[in-house]
Amino acid sequence: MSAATHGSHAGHDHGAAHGHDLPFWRKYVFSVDHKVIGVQYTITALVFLLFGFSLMMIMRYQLAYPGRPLPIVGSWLGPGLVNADRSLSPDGYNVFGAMHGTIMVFLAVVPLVVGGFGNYVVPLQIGAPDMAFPRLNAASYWSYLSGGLVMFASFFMKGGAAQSGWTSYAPLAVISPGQTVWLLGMVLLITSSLLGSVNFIVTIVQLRAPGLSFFRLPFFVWAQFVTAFLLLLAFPPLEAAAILQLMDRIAGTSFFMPTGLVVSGQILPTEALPHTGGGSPLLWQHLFWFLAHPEVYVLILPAMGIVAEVVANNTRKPLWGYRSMVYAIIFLGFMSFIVWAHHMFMTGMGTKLSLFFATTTMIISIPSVVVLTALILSLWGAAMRFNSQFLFALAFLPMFAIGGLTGLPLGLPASDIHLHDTYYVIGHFHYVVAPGTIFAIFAGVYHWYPKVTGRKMSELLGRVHFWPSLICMNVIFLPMLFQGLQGLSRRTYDPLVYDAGQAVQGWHFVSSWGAWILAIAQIPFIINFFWSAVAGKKVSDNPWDATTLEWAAPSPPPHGNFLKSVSVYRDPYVYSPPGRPSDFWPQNQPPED
Amino acid sequence: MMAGGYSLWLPVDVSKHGFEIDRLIYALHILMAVLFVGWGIVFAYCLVRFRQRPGHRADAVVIKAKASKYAEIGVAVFEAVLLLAFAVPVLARVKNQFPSEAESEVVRVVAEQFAWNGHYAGADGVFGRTDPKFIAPDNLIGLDPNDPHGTDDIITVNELHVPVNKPVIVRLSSKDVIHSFAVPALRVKQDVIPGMTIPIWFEAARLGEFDIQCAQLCGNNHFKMRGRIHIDTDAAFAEWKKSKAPGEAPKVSEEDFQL
Amino acid sequence: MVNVKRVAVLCLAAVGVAVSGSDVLAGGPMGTATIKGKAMLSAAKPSMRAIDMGADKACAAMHSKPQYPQGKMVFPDGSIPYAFIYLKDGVTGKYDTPSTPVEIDQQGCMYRPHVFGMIAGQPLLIKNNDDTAHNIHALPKKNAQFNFSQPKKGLENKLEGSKTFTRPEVMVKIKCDVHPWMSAYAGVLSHPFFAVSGKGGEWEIKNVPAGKYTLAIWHEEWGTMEVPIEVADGATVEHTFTYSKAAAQRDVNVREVTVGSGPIARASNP
Amino acid sequence: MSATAEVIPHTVEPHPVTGVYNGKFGMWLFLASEIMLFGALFSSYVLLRVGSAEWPHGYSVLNVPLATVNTMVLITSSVTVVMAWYCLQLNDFGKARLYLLATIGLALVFMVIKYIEYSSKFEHHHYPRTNLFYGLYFTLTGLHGLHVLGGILVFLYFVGPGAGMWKTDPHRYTNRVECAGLYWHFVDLVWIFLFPSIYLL
Repeated sequence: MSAATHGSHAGHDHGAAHGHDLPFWRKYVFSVDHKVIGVQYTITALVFLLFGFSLMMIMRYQLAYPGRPLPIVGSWLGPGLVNADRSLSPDGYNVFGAMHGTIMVFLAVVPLVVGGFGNYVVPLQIGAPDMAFPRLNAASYWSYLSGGLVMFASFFMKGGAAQSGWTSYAPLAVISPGQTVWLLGMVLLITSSLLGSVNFIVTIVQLRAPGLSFFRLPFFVWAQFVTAFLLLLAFPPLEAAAILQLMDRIAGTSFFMPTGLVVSGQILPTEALPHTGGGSPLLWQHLFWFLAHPEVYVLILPAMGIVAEVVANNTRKPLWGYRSMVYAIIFLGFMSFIVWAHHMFMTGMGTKLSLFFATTTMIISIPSVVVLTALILSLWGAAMRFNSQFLFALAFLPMFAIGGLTGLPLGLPASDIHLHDTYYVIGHFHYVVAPGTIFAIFAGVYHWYPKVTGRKMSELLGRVHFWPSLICMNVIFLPMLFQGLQGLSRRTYDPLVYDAGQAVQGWHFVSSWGAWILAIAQIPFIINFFWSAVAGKKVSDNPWDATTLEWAAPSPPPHGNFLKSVSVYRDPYVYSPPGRPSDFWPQNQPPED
Repeated sequence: MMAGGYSLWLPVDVSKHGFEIDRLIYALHILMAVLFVGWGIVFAYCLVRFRQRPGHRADAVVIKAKASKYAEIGVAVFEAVLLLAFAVPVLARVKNQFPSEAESEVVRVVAEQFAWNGHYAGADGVFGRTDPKFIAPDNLIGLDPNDPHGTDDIITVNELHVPVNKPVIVRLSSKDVIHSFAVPALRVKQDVIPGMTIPIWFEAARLGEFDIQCAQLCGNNHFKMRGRIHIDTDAAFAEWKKSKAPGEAPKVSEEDFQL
Repeated sequence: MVNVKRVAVLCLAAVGVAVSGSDVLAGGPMGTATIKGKAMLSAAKPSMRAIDMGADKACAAMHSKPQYPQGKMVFPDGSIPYAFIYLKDGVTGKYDTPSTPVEIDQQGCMYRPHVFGMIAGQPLLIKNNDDTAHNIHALPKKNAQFNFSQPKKGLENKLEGSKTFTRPEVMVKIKCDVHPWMSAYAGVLSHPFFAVSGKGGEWEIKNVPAGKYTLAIWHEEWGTMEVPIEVADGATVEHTFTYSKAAAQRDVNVREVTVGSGPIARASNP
Repeated sequence: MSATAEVIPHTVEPHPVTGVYNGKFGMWLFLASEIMLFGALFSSYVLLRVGSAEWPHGYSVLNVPLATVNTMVLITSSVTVVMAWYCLQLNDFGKARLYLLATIGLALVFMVIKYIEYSSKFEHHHYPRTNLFYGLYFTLTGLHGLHVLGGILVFLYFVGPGAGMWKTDPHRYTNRVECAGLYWHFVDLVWIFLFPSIYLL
């Protein structure tokens, strides 16, 4: 960039690189710069997001029109995935279902909010030149990409991709094709997450700019901090579970295989399934959900962080109850480790244990209510600026509210008897992650785009993107709640088989059309994303008149981020301070200014 | 057949305990609606009132919103009430307070990919021994032909009959993977875990024929794992049992041969 | 040279005549000898029940009379159908892989045919003639497994090349996971000298070249037996296989386990 | 002089508040996740063992004397790695290198003994699939063995291609050895839990 940057970076070694005198592939491909890695994460994850969504659109055709041959894509899919008449096969449905879940959670949303936004924004927001371990950061991305490619390649391998659901319950997963590759992919993804989380925690603790105390951290950084701890401590048990299941599959151990199984009329052990038994299918579920429940908060906490940033910036006032929000998410993080078995109420656990987990589940809902209430109260007395990112952040609030509230009937074991494993569950968590987290991701993209590119995205296209997306999200997911109340089991290839399915088949039709229109509604976003990078309106370093440190760096920030060292003098969101003419007071502006 | 249905709420309930579950679901949805509308009103008011416009500046002085604290406390109290007053008693009754076996109809259900095998004890009231080595197309649960208790046992596939107004105990087990025995109309759901026998119980209050669904992904034909449960009068139930009781071994003639 | 007579295995089966593989599958050195005989059971008949198709209305609707498990069928004179008889050892010629597929029909929720022979590499044509979903799950030991669904009537899958059974294996079990009573058995050989016993337990293997062989029989319920046999050109040799209890070796792994059962999950259980 | 150290604070010198440099902090966090990994595996072990009707005593089927020797080998290697770090602090690279080589040697001895143990199990047709006990035995000791192997590679790097850093940035080199030492102690600690729970109980 400028001479100043040049000077401050003289004498780089091979690892940390100059921004300008490196070959293309070192600068943009095998870079160790957190910003390049953040962008790599974002783009890779957006591609996987689209891919995961495409799988679902194919499944939605089968659900809307059971048994009808798939138009166009039917002829692209291999014989295992479609029937002879080119309609989606039951195996194909299960493959797509399992991979949709896996891709969306592990390859799209978490990499976007943590790998993408976390990488790009956290060092900037804390005034650091980079992550604490830049090369580890790159290793994390490449491990993620390898895991993603392994998952993707599994579609083309013998036996196909995994088809036992993203939860991979044993013994089904142990005896089903495609699972070994899935497990190998998971091990790579887990490794990536672990490397990333170590890096985030060290960065946030060690590399904060002078004056940036913990309670002056932007809420987004707090969210990433808690998230990193969840990833650090919750993923290893899944890794352990993956190792054990891998052993079950390739070494023939029986960790998750009980005694006395008769699979397809064959008494185990057989040559193909040499399991002698003695294991416990529930062990897998405990290990899996010990990760996967904190994983839910990994999906939602950074999203809350993004929304908080966008809300504070566009209401032009400080967040209401910043400290209580911070305490709430720390509490949320702790509690998320002792609620996992509420996913297992129907496994026949004793009532005492059920009640323990129901109680912790009710308790964990309180901090979520605190955060949501604080965000809504932050709107009070605001001077709202309705730009695209704020629209998405605003929409996040009621959508997340529906997602959170519908969790209550599932958290109580008695009402869960009727709703467990029905479409109600699907509606519930999709309200949290689709119009919840994914809207937050969109808000983040619109918000930080000028920082990354130096240009703004089109407001008009932003609105054309927002309104149909908001409507379609509800058209897709609200009917699922009705279907669930009727008692329709999830993962049902042909809903018409059941009475419950027939009673709510119309809603499948509605949901499916909602999904396809939602896909069309993403076209303006894709155009906006690429077109604005070259033709968007050029803007200043701080186009949103924001207070946090990332806006003190040039847009795009050079290698090393800041032109001169930054210090922090105040809380993160000093907007509209009384007695000052300007309606924002950046964190790094010295008071005597 | 009512393909294209647009049902909005719970299905018919034919069990004696189901109303308690339904009541809890009602109460929860009312709570959810109250909270959502409450938030929504504040939200909508803010959107209208606090827009950016010339001459309007955000009020950075933090409002003292006692309301939020009350709301949070209210939610916590309400959840506690739901948990203790509604959820706990239902759970205790459904899961723990089993009727005595003598007063109930006991059925074994052996799940497999992709069928529900029913097993009734027959006239002697004792279940025959089972062993995988006897599994055959006419003996899907592997009933031991040498066990005298088993000779009168009734075996069904995807078809259960139970008497109305009498407690029914279902002992669930699985041959292969995890299934989930779900009867929405009876508000019954229980995962079937291989290696375990898990009993559940219910009492039907109305006659009819309803779906048994598998609620846990169990393989490629998971969707096809549909059984029917018939709730019969005592007389009809006895009649059905009699009609299903195995009689003399059938005489096979060459007419029965088809390659 | 692939010289396949356009007589499907099924046509012969329909009239209940014993089926000789060499009659329909040629393509290698053929002889003029005939081996024929019967399959009989001298032991007590097994206990048997009619198949309960209540599971699927579409299945039950296709049958006016009860269906019996084929493996347990014994005719009044003690003869048994569905035995697979083949030349186990001694065949020296090389036989072409026919391109005509073996058809497996799912009809009335039963596999037709229930027992059949084929030459390794021969295509398999699997049809669903039922108004319900079927799942075809092959459980070979030496060949590749397959497991797929045919969720509606009229679907056909042709398995060829590496997808079909490419190695000799007696027998490969095929079953439907949706209708657990449905099963079929394929005897995969490298030559066409096999037969399946039919009415009266009769079977016949034609066009056998002169030589010494081991003749073997397989039956799903009663197990396997072998006998050395020698045939001369133009001769007809007869052999009756009789299963007594002693001869039957059931190919099952005997273990004392209750089906799908384990410790009762809860102490509060009645 | 490494530039990364210039740009990124606390790569070498400790953070004034936390009192550690980045690498050490990161290593502690990594070890926390490792504790969760082995913790989950140990929990699985306990759950499976408690749920089993019968379970062989480790001492009756496994080679306890060999494992005892291995325990001593691993503990000794923990001492040598501390000595290596100590010598680096005293600026004695030659001696430190010897201690590192000793650590590698001991780790290799550990692996060789492990190999002997495994092969005798295979000779007796005891495989992971044999029963749950052997499944856990091979999985847990195998995973631990992979950790030992990883440690060997890291130490080989320090005495081999990575040794150049001693000349350019001795402080950082010392820190690296310290971090690797922390990891090595953890690997040792896991063995100290594994040994009694699998071999002796």
